[in-house]
Amino acid sequence: MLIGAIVAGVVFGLYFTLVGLGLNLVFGVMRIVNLAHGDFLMLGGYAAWWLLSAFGIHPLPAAAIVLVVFMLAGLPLYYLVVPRLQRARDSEMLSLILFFGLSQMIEAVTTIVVGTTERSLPGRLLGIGPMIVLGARLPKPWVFSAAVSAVAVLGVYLYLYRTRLGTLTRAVMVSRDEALATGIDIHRVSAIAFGISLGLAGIAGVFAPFMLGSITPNIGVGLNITAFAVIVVGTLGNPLGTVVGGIVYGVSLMLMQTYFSSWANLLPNLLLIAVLLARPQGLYGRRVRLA
Amino acid sequence: MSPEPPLLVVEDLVKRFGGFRALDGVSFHLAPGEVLGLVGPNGSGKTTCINVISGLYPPDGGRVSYLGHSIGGVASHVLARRGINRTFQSPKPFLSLTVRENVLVAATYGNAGVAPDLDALLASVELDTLADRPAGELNSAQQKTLDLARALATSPRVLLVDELAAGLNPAELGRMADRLRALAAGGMALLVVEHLMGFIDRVTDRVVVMNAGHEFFEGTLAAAIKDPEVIRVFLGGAHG
Amino acid sequence: MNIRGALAGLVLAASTVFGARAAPAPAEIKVGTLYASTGPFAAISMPAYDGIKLWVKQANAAGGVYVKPYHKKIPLKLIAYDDQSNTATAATLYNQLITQDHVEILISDSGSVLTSVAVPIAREHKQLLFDLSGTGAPFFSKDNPYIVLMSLPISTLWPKAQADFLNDVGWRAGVRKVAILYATNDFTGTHAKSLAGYLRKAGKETIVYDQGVPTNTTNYSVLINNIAAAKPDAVIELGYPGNDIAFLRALQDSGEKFRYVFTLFGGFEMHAVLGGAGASAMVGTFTYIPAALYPYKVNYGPTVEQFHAAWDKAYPPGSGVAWGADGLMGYMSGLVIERALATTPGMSQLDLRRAVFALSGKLDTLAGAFRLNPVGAQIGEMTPMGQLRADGPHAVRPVAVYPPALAMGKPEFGPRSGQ
Amino acid sequence: MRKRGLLPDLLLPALVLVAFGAAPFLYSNELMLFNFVTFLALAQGLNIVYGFTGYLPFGYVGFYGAGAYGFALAVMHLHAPPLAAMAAGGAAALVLAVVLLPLLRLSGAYFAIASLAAAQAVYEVVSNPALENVTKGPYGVSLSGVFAPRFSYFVALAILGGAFALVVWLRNSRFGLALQAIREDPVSAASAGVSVVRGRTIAWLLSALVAGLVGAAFAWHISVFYPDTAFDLGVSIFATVFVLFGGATTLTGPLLGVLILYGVYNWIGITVPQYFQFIYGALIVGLVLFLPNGLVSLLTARGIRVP
Repeated sequence: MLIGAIVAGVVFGLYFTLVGLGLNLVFGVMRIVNLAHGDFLMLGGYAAWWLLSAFGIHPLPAAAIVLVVFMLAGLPLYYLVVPRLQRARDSEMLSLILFFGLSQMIEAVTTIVVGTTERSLPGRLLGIGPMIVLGARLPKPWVFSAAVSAVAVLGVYLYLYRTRLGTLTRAVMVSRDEALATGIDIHRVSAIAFGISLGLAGIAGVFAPFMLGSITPNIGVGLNITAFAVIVVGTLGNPLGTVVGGIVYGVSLMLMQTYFSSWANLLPNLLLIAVLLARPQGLYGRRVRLA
Repeated sequence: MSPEPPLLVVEDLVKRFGGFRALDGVSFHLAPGEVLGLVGPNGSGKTTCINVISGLYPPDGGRVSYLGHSIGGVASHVLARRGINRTFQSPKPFLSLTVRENVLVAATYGNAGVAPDLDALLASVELDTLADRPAGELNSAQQKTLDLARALATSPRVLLVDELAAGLNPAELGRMADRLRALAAGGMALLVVEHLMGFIDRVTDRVVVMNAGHEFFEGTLAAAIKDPEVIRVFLGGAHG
Repeated sequence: MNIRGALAGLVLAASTVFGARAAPAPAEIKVGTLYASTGPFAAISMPAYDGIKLWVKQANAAGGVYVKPYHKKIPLKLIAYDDQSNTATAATLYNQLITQDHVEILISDSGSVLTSVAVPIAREHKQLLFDLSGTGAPFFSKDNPYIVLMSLPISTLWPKAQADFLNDVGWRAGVRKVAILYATNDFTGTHAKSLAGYLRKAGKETIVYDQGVPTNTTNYSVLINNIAAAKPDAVIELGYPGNDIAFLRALQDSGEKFRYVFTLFGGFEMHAVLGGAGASAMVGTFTYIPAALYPYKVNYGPTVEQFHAAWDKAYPPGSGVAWGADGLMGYMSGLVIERALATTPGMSQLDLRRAVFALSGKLDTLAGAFRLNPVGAQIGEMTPMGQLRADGPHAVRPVAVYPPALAMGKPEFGPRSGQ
Repeated sequence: MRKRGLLPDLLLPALVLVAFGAAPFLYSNELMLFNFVTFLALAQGLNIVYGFTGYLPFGYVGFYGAGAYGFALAVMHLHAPPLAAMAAGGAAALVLAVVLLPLLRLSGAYFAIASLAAAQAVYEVVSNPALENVTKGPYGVSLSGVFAPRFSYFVALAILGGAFALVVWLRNSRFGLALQAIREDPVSAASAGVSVVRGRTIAWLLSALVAGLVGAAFAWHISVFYPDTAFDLGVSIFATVFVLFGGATTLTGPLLGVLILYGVYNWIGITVPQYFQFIYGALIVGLVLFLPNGLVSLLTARGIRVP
């Protein structure tokens, strides 16, 4: 049972890395907290459901479609709200409130359009039955989702460290002011990062029905807390630290569910508070952010 | 020089940020009625020194004593009541409060004894006409003056002044220098960090020159500018 | 005739005369209810609300319902608010229905949670609460006459059918160890507890796993691993449709096999669960079967075929309104209320209560036998045990298997593990 | 010149208290009136911590829930009379606030989210089936023995009076000024002699106390409730939006927020909640972008003092 829980935790953690990755990218580049991240994820899930039920599109190509569409949608959204936000005195706090409002709007519109029935995708699309990994029996869709998550993380790594835009993005993450001074088009870099973030949320959403069991329009808020816990445990502003956060979260969640199942939901909350207070720079970083 | 025993004594003060030693064994002393200039290139630790003395950061080594008691690590608001106060390099007024309210807070909370007359205080720094305006509407020079007024409202015996002169026009500079001298004449001890050497020359009795976190010269400014080491540091340093 | 009888007759006559004068027949009978368009209870609330709407629509198409005190047919007016599965909102809205809309008939939202807040409010305002499906035992007490449970047996009684089945047929088939996994809400929590109580009382099967999880649980994979570690023969999962869907999917994905798997809504909201979990995850599982899913002889209201036709006409397949037990219960509660209005001695809330109680033991509707105990709890409408069989590759059909009197087929248990 | 504002500062709350004192005799949906009183008090309670220290606890509902359960536990286990149980509710919120004091070390956004996580954590504990013998776990509590809607309504009104009094005091006292100084700049507030930790702690505890007492009154008034009602994130959201909409640090702002937004909510929101949720969200977005200091800033920006 112990090995099973740990292996399942790593697999689950990889998926939650994907859930938190986009949120962290936006925080790193723009210093804003996108509280609507979970709602974009939810939209990704509904997009996959719609693509399957209306056109019979398999979740895998659906993920590619969602990635592109969400990335493109992110660009205008960025220019609409973010530059204006960043001129404000306390942009971190204001962004939190603004994106919370956006989250409410998205949830409302989704409810109006698709209703509140739980939607899920047939698990057989990603393979039926268990897969044996290191002696642990895991649902095939989990392994599949974790693999896609790993690919996405790798993609973000390659973007940040192997492309020119990625280098500029990292420069903005280190110091926005200095990047501005050296003539980097901050808004272009940020808008693209914002688009990528939404795209990542979208892919995570496509696999949400498999990992979470089902989706409803109101899963956004809970996912936001979890995603925030993951990136705080990893390192705020360091997208690759998210991997650490995701796996720590996944493994501890699975251990809790195995041995203290009724207390499992307490976990992300306690983890978040504990890490914020004890090691505010995250388990994998060195940024300080105390008052 | 002042015949009285020193109010403030700084010995071998150390402050580290991660691996960087911002203060690396600074020592100096300050007597009542004395104005001490703290000069040195950017990054030499002047502001950090003020931050540690005023209680913003606890020291990592060495000793700060005030009236014979160690005050290293004592919180800012306690020091303010005991008579140590400061201004900030970039002014930090309470933007949404009025000028008078800014000073009122300090007079109420930063005084161990009787608070000074606020109207007179504001008049003395030429902020009386702006008393009911929100601090956010003041220009940068006025905000710096407000910083000073707020510090004075706590009736300090030691005043740490961090680059008050920058941005003032020549007439304002002159008045500010006179003001600081008048404070010293009243028995207050002042530590002045400043880049403008003319201003330093006008207000200070002696200077301490810092580089890389510790002091290496102490004496009058006139002597300092003849010191080969000082010349080397300033010409070779980042300040230029 | 003695004096008391004479007095009673006088009072009755007076109340009829003056009552009629004081209150001429209203233009409409106001029926107030709540529904949850969102949240955890939407899955059971919306179909029930659709059922009530269907009843009101049909009644009004026939010129209204006959109301005895006025000797005429009066149209119904349905006033419904959305409580979004939130009990605080629901409390305010129940108050609104009673104090501002002055509804004659107050029907609670589906489920025990959204009913619970209505109980003290209805009692405070002396308004009879037609409790749709809030089966929580604490609602019913001798000192509160203002509640009557319309459908579903009270949750302390309901699980007896399953316990009997396991003790009888299950025991003979070799079921020895039972696991119970339930969602911790009034409905399934109480259900799980009394089921465990019945099993312990019988003293045959042992309960090797008994665990509650939050109702919003969507991920059952680890829980199923934990259950498998306890090596039970029978696994009983009690939750709302969302829980059942997630459980059945996770069970299929895990590859674990148990001899007996039970879900409550697999039968009660068969179509909704089918849409979420798929037929292959459901085939062979056990469930309760509502009367509408097996040939049940009714003496009041439509037959299965008639009801199905009416439902499909009002909510054509594909309209997103799933047909299941909750819709039926909403509709049938309406029919019982209609009959009560047709027989009530007066229009006071306690008169209505008397009228409903007078129907106890007399009605056999598609929801089952309508029987009330003295405090207003439903003790009829028992549901038989059923098993889901494949009906083509993408559908399942329920087969009643217990009690023998209602059985249409033999239960099929899974193979013994390790054999 | 501060004193000039005292009269309107006293008049406005008095007017509101009189109006809501008379309302139950004129309008029979008392629970709706109670909800208004609840949100008026919660909005002022949130105003204490947000308006005067700049800390916005998303998990403000945690204190409300702690108060509700403090009340319920005192009634269920100690058979306390309702007014004593009210005190227990307030005490429960205070204890939680003390436990969460370390959160005040965090800066704005982290504080907001950490407080939310804390409220969720308390909810998970209270609603845990393992604690069914203590809290009744997820099955909710029923306190029909102390059900007294009219009396508890006026108790809630008294709490609202207390919340108003606290805000009036903060707006017209040097301590309130010191808190605002902390909000503007903690470092220079400390050099002005203000104890930042002490100031924030007092504001935090007062704010928690208000929410705790309101939660206890809610438990008493409604008498049947579940952990997900007592810890409903919607309570935090509503209170936050009301304060932001009207404008913090004033008495008028949160008041306007509740009367307008909650009024509209009860008027149209209950029939079409999704549209209302959408409008709420849009309002938040619009306010942050165009009017970050709320409705009253239309006046205060022109130098007009608003009570």
